[in-house]
Amino acid sequence: MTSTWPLLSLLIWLPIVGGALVSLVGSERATTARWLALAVSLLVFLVSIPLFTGYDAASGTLQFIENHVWIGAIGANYHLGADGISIALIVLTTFTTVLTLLGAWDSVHDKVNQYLAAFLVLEGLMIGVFAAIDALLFYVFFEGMLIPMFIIIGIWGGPRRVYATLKFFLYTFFGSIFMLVALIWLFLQAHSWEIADMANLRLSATAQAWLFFAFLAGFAIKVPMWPVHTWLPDAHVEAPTGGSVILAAIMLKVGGYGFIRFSLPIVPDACQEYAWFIIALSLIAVIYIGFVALVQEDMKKLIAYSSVSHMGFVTLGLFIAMALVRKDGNPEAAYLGVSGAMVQMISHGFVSGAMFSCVGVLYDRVHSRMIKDYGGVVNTMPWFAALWVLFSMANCGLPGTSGFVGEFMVILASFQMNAWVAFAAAFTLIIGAAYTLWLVKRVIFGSVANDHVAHLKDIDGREALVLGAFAAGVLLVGVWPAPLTHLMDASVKHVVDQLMQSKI
Amino acid sequence: MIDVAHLTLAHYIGLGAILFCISVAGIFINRKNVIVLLMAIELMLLAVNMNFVAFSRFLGDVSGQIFVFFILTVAAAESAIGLAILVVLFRNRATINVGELDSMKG
Amino acid sequence: MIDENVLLIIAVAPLLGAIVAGLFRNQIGRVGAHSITIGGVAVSCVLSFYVLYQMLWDGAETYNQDVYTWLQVGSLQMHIGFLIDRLTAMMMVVVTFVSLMVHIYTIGYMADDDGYQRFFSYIALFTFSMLMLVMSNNFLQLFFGWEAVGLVSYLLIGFWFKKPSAIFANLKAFVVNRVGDFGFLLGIAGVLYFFHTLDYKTVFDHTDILTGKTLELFSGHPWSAATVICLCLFVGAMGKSAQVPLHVWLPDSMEGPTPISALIHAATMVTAGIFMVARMSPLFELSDTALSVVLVIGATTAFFTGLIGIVQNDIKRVIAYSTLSQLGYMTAALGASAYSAAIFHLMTHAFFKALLFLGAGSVIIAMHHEQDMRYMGGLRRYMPITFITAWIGTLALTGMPGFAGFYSKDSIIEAVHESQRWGSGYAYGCVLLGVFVTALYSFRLLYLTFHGRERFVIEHGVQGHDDDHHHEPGHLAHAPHESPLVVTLPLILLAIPSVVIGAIGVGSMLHGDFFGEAIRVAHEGEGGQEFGGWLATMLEGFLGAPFWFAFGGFAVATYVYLINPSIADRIKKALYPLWNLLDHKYWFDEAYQAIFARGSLLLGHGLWKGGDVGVIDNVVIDGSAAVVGRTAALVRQVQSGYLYTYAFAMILGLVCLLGGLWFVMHQ
Amino acid sequence: MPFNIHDIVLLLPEDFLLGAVCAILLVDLFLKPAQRGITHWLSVAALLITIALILADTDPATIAFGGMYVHDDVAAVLKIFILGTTAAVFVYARGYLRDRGLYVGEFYLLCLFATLGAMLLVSAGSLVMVFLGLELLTLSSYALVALNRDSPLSSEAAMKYFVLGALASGMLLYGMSMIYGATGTLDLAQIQKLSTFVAGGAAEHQALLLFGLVFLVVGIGFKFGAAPFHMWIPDVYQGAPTAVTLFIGSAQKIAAFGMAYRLLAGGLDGMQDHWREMLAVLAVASLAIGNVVAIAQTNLKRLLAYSTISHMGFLLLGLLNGTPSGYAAAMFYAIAYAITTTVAFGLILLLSRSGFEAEEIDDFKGLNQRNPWYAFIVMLTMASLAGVPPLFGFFAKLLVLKAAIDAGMLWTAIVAIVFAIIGAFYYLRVIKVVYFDVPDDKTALALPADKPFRWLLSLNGVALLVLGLFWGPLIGWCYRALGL
Amino acid sequence: MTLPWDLIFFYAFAAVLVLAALAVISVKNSVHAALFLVLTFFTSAALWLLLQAEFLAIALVLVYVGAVMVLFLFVVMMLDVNTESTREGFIRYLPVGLLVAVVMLVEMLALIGMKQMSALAAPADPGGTSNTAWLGNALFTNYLLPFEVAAVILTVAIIAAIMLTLRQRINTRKQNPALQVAVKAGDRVRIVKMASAAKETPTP
Repeated sequence: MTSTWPLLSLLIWLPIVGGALVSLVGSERATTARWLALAVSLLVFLVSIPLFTGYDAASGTLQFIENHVWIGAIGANYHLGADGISIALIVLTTFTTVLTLLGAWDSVHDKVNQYLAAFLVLEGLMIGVFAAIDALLFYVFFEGMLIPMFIIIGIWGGPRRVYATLKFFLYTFFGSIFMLVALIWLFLQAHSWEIADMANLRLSATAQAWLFFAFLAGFAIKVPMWPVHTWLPDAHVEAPTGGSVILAAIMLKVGGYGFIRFSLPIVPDACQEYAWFIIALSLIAVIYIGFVALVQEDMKKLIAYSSVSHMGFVTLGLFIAMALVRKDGNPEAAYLGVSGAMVQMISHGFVSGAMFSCVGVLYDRVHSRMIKDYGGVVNTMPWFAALWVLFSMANCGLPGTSGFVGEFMVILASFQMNAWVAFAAAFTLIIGAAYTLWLVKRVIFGSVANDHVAHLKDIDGREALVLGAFAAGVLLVGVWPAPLTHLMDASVKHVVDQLMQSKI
Repeated sequence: MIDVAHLTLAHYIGLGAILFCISVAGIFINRKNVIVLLMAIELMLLAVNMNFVAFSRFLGDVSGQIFVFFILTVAAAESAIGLAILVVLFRNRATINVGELDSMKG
Repeated sequence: MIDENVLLIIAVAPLLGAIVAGLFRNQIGRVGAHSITIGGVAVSCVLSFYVLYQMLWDGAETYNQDVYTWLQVGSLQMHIGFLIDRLTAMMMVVVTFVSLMVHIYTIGYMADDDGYQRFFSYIALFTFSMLMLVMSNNFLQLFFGWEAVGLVSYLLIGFWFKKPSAIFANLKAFVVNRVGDFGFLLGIAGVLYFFHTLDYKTVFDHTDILTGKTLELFSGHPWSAATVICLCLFVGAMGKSAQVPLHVWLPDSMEGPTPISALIHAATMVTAGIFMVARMSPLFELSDTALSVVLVIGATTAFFTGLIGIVQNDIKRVIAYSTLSQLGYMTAALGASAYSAAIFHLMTHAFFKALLFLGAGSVIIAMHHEQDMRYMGGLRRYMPITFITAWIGTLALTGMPGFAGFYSKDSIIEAVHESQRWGSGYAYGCVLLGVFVTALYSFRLLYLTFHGRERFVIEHGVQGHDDDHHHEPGHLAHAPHESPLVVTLPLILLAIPSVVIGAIGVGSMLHGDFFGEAIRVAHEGEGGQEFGGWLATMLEGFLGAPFWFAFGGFAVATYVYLINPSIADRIKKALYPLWNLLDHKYWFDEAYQAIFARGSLLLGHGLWKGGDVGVIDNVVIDGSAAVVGRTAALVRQVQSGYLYTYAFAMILGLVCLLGGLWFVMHQ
Repeated sequence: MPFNIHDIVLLLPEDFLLGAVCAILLVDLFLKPAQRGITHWLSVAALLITIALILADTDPATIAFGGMYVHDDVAAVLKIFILGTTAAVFVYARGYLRDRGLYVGEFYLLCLFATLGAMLLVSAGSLVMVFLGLELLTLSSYALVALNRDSPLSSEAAMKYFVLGALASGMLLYGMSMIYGATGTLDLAQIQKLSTFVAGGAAEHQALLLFGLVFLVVGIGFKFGAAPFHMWIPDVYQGAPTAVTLFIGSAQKIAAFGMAYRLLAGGLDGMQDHWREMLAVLAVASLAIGNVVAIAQTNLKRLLAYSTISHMGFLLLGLLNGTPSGYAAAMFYAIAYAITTTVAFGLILLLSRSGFEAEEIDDFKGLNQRNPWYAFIVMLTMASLAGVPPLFGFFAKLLVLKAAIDAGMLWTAIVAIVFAIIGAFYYLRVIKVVYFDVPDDKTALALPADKPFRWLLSLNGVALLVLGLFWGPLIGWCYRALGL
Repeated sequence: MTLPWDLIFFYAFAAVLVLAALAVISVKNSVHAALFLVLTFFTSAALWLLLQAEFLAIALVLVYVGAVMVLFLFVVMMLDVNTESTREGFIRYLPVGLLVAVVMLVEMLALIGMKQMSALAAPADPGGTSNTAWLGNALFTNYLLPFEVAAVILTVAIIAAIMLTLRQRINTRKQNPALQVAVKAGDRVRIVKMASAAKETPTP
């Protein structure tokens, strides 16, 4: 593209190499490792900015292309490229990683270098997922992410970490391996690993159905959709703060991104055929999980469930679009749905990341995630309380915060398909407010509950910086989402237009 | 219908098959000492040899009998090693009863 | 011509105040906080008057411009922008003026509260949100303001976050409001669906699109699209304007500081619903069904919530219920297509209800935060200004001819009376009886508070009157006294409009073409008899039924609570079932608590333990793992360690392969 | 036909190795135990030189000794890796053997003879050569398993291995006799011609050939250790000295592939439709049994044994594709597996000290805290075995799955991945033990003295990652070997 | 017509062969089993003679009966395995074993396709020359490589057998003839010269 630098490769390999270096620092020189890791992540973030600025949003095409032969024998290429959708997610990744490293600055004391290295490697792999446009390459990154996360949860996690991390790994492995078979099959049809070539295939209805469910297995678990979500609460509860943040803020997005990149373009007819199914699951996620979140006693678990509920909007938006574009021939609303889903992903990245960071702030002080151990935090941590309330409001979709935008768009879009779907989706306004604000009431408000809370120190500069940055993101997207949607608009159009014509 | 009136290939192959089955049965129904297993193996090789010789004769091709030659050689070597292992086993376990060789299982 | 910058300043000035007072609370201190916020609000108040002036006298035409594009997807654009017509201008004035009053008042009221700066930043923020709401030129921004004021109300009800009741009330308020917003959002979605835009002007100019359009919500039963949309929107209004059955949050919201009750829960925010429906009049006019619903609900609220006010003892709660009832009146007016009347009442009510609340607040200060009227009485000697202003407010509220309330309420009753809609008969009965009830509880309040003998004890020599919650009820550290100027000044300033605004406004607003295009009515059936000036109307008022109903209320109240107080208890005993019903507010709270709150908790628990943990995790996930493990334990038995087993396995394999081959060959 | 001298040249690697072995045999006789190092390095050198010879020779694909010996690229590639892994085995085994008084010349001699057998096997052009090569390989292996003469386990394992192995080779021979009877020749090339011809013919002509084929498949299955002919694997892996297990587990699998390639792809190409079905059955059985039973294991060697069984299932998936690309996939898989498993057993050797076999999984507890680097290698190995990208093992799996799906046997692929998920569990369990558990004894890991071992192991472990990222050349090599 | 002697001989030897084989796997005493195995080999050698495979017949007898079976017997004798307590379960597993064996036999016979085999008659005199020459020619031309390999295999067998069984015992007393030859008288006897005691001479 315009830039002569291989930006995407840089973004992928810089953190991985950095991670290797950090791990070499050695576990006894923790501070050095921290600064080095922070420096690397900052550098990566800076490198990712040209992506944002240099991207020509008017044409929604893939840009910053890099294409080298990888494995000639089976026609796999090292083929990178990014359109508005990926760029948004990549920048989110780099941004969040910086904040994560900063936020978990001294929450970990054991084998710090390995911890930070794992994070940096993870970052590189996630960027790779968003940048790869060669299916095999995508899959490699997609699966590769599991190992660092597995380690992060397993080593630095809570008491039931082993169960949680094994569950996480096997669950995701289970889904993605079916996707692998689908990809191989597609490769044998298309004789190429290029996603684009796969999208150009003509596929029979049955073939599409099989592929659809294979992809579904892969991505639904990542998102995660009901009923394959149960790994998420465990993983979140046991993971260290940083792990939870990355997991919620970015790794879940991979699922939604996968739907956009694979399911929609490659098997549109099957997507349309089974849109009702996904929509149903999404609505169940929104409502069912909302109720489940209501009764959680563990803050992290509550937020985890709310993540599931919010990600329900992503899948809802995508497949609403699917249903709209074919049945009603209403592309306008389809754009709304898809970009709604995208905005929801970005926003959820900020909000859930912020919420988990908040929990981390409390956990570092009190070493408990149980709601009952808190109460009246506002008395001792007013600034923290203010931010917490802000993020909670974003979490229950208050206008002016990013949480509102995505849900708003998706609900508007879904009404165009069916008023009842919108009705069910909009139910989140109530249930979401209920569980979030009840949490606020029990944790933040009230008079000081116990002397743990009484001795709390308000957030220091570092934490203020992290949470402040999240807050800035939340508010910016909430008050003026236009730049974000503009970035993705053309690409979204591109995606939706692909759905128009049948593949059969 | 099989012609039993004249000595044909079928007779030898059938015999080989019978021998083979006997040896196989010998290997897995016998609970006696390992030596008998080794003997059963020799029987099996004998069955194979029977086949080769017969085929070689009836096809009028030499290579079958050559093969038998090699089989005999190898069989000798094999039984030598087998018996050596047997001796070692007996030194260690003071038994060569098949039913007692189960220290590794599962 | 209205300048965009003026509007921007109007909107942003309070926001700036709020941000500064909020983020730099410690740096700028108390004085800084209140001066900057008051400054901001004052600016926007003045400018609002200027805008109104331009509208009315400079004949500036309607202003409708976008500020910036909030979102663009495909060809759909959503903007942030201003639509300034006379309706908006009037609302702006009301909001900023009352807000200003409350700001000033707060200096005194919150004088000894350590959340001083926070409070100011909140109410300034509220002013901003409310302005955004009323100035919006599209549904999106309306929803923005809508939720924003909800947020501030949430924060302010829970302002004293140590009070369990307060933080319960604010949660309740927010969630109940969310129920309304739920409908509202669906309404907006419907609008977008049919009009493909959220811009007021475009929508209102093409309302004919909706005619004949139907939505088949239940297969086979097509509903008129207009009805569906309007009902959805109205659900939102019910939430904000606390109409039955979503009214339960408003009384509890009195847990917040009194200035809030005055500003948010009486004058401005709660009337957002009324404003919205009036704004949407072009849509509502398309659906008689919707309007009938509005009418009935409004009337119901007007009467039945008023009844509750009679039995309340907390001075603020009485006023709260009166607010509910008045909101009911406005809603009923909307239902009767008397939008202008509704807005008119909204304005007058804003003034006198704010006045009443602030008065009550001043009483509460005097009584050291004692709110129970049973421990008051005879305060007129201690605090004359409050006393007088309270009377003015009460007269205005009860709609005594001449006072502000009279014109507005009278016209509402008139409109309902003349309405031909389904349910108008019932509605008329309700609003008429409502007048009686209003008078009854208003004067009861007045008598119990300011008249009669003193029912409180004054203990001398007890220090620290700032936190006297530790006293048993009715015991004061020292004698009550009139509040400082910062408190009384707003009372006076609000008392003036409470008297005159009706007379001033009635002409133009009700019978003139004040609102112009802002409010559209399908068939002009309103204000039947020709208008003969405010004096004439007032004199006619003395002959009208409403007046006599009001007078009846006044008389009963005077007898029961002033002349012969002992009778009150006897009445209570006589009508115990009724009293009990009212005392429990028709058991709304209990029912909601039992059904929705506890129900959803039970449901959540069931789904969690039963669904997630029970089925998905234990059965499917761990279950399958267990099955694999058991299989493994079983299969490894085959590896018996015996040579003959191994040999046997091999032979078996061979036999099976041979059998398979045999099978294949004999196909 | 009389042989010409050029045949010797074609066999130069084998000739050299044989000569070297004989030399070492003699040299070793006159060495004191203290000087055993000489034998060690001589053996390694012999292997490396042989590799060099193979790389050096540029002769085109041809046959020697009247078709007894096939000289082609497949053979060359397989030999190189057989020799390479064997060399690695020597380097890894040294310390272990020394600690246990097994540091004797016979170990090297037998390994070298076995290697020679493997080389002859993979380039066998006749049933006779297949048989002899196989026997040379297995007879040496029997003896190697019994190497530790004073260990009851070792000798018991040897006995089981011997009896079952003899049984298997008996069946193989029976099958060969039938093939011979059907075709009248032992030469694989001619058999291929005839089999393709017969395959076209009527059923009764095929009968004998198919009948023989079944026995051949059994023999091959045994060599691979594919279920239900896998029973010897766990016991032998556990009972044999770890060094020997390493040899049997790595190099011999490549040889097994060579054997299967020669017999099935070479000889009985015409019977493809039938042996593909059979292999599919074996593959599925192996995947199921290997992965499921491995979960119940606590002994790491046994666990790896069962994992071997499952991996052989995968390998067969590639084989049953029946086209050159499928063979290439299987070949790649065999090589990848050999390299990976070498690391795995190398790690066991690394941790086992004199008097302490690091066989139990729990012996790896908290390795990360004692030595992060080797913990990292353990992770790489296990992840590679589990088939997690971007590691070597994943791409091997990818290729065989592709081959299976390409062959229209999607169902086998599905079965394979389902069991791969189960399989992932026990590999993760090892990683879990290494990373998440606390070591029983906090003492720092006592590393073996010899640097070559540590360097090679590190290299070998990192190779799993590097080859995972840049596996193009290797697969390209395999493809070229099969003329793609 | 003359009797089909070859057929008669075949059936006779085959019968003995099968019975002996059955005996091998079923008799109690392993020495007896070994002897039955010898019988088996003899009879099969006879059968091969019927097939005019003289060389192999003789080789069989020499290699097996002469070498292998002696080795067997030697080992049997060396480890005097107690013959009782080794038959438990034999009867119990017999039925299933027989069943599988018979099933296998049936399958094999069915699959081999006896028909077209019985059609095939033996050619008169393969190779033209004597069987041994016939073999020898093939063995040292075409089958040279296998021949060498066979040699290697035998080497391996030797190495393995020795490695496994040979143990050098400590504190065994063995003579070293080389030293015995190299001994010199001086090593055995040492002649010690001693100065004789000096006698005192008396003075007169």
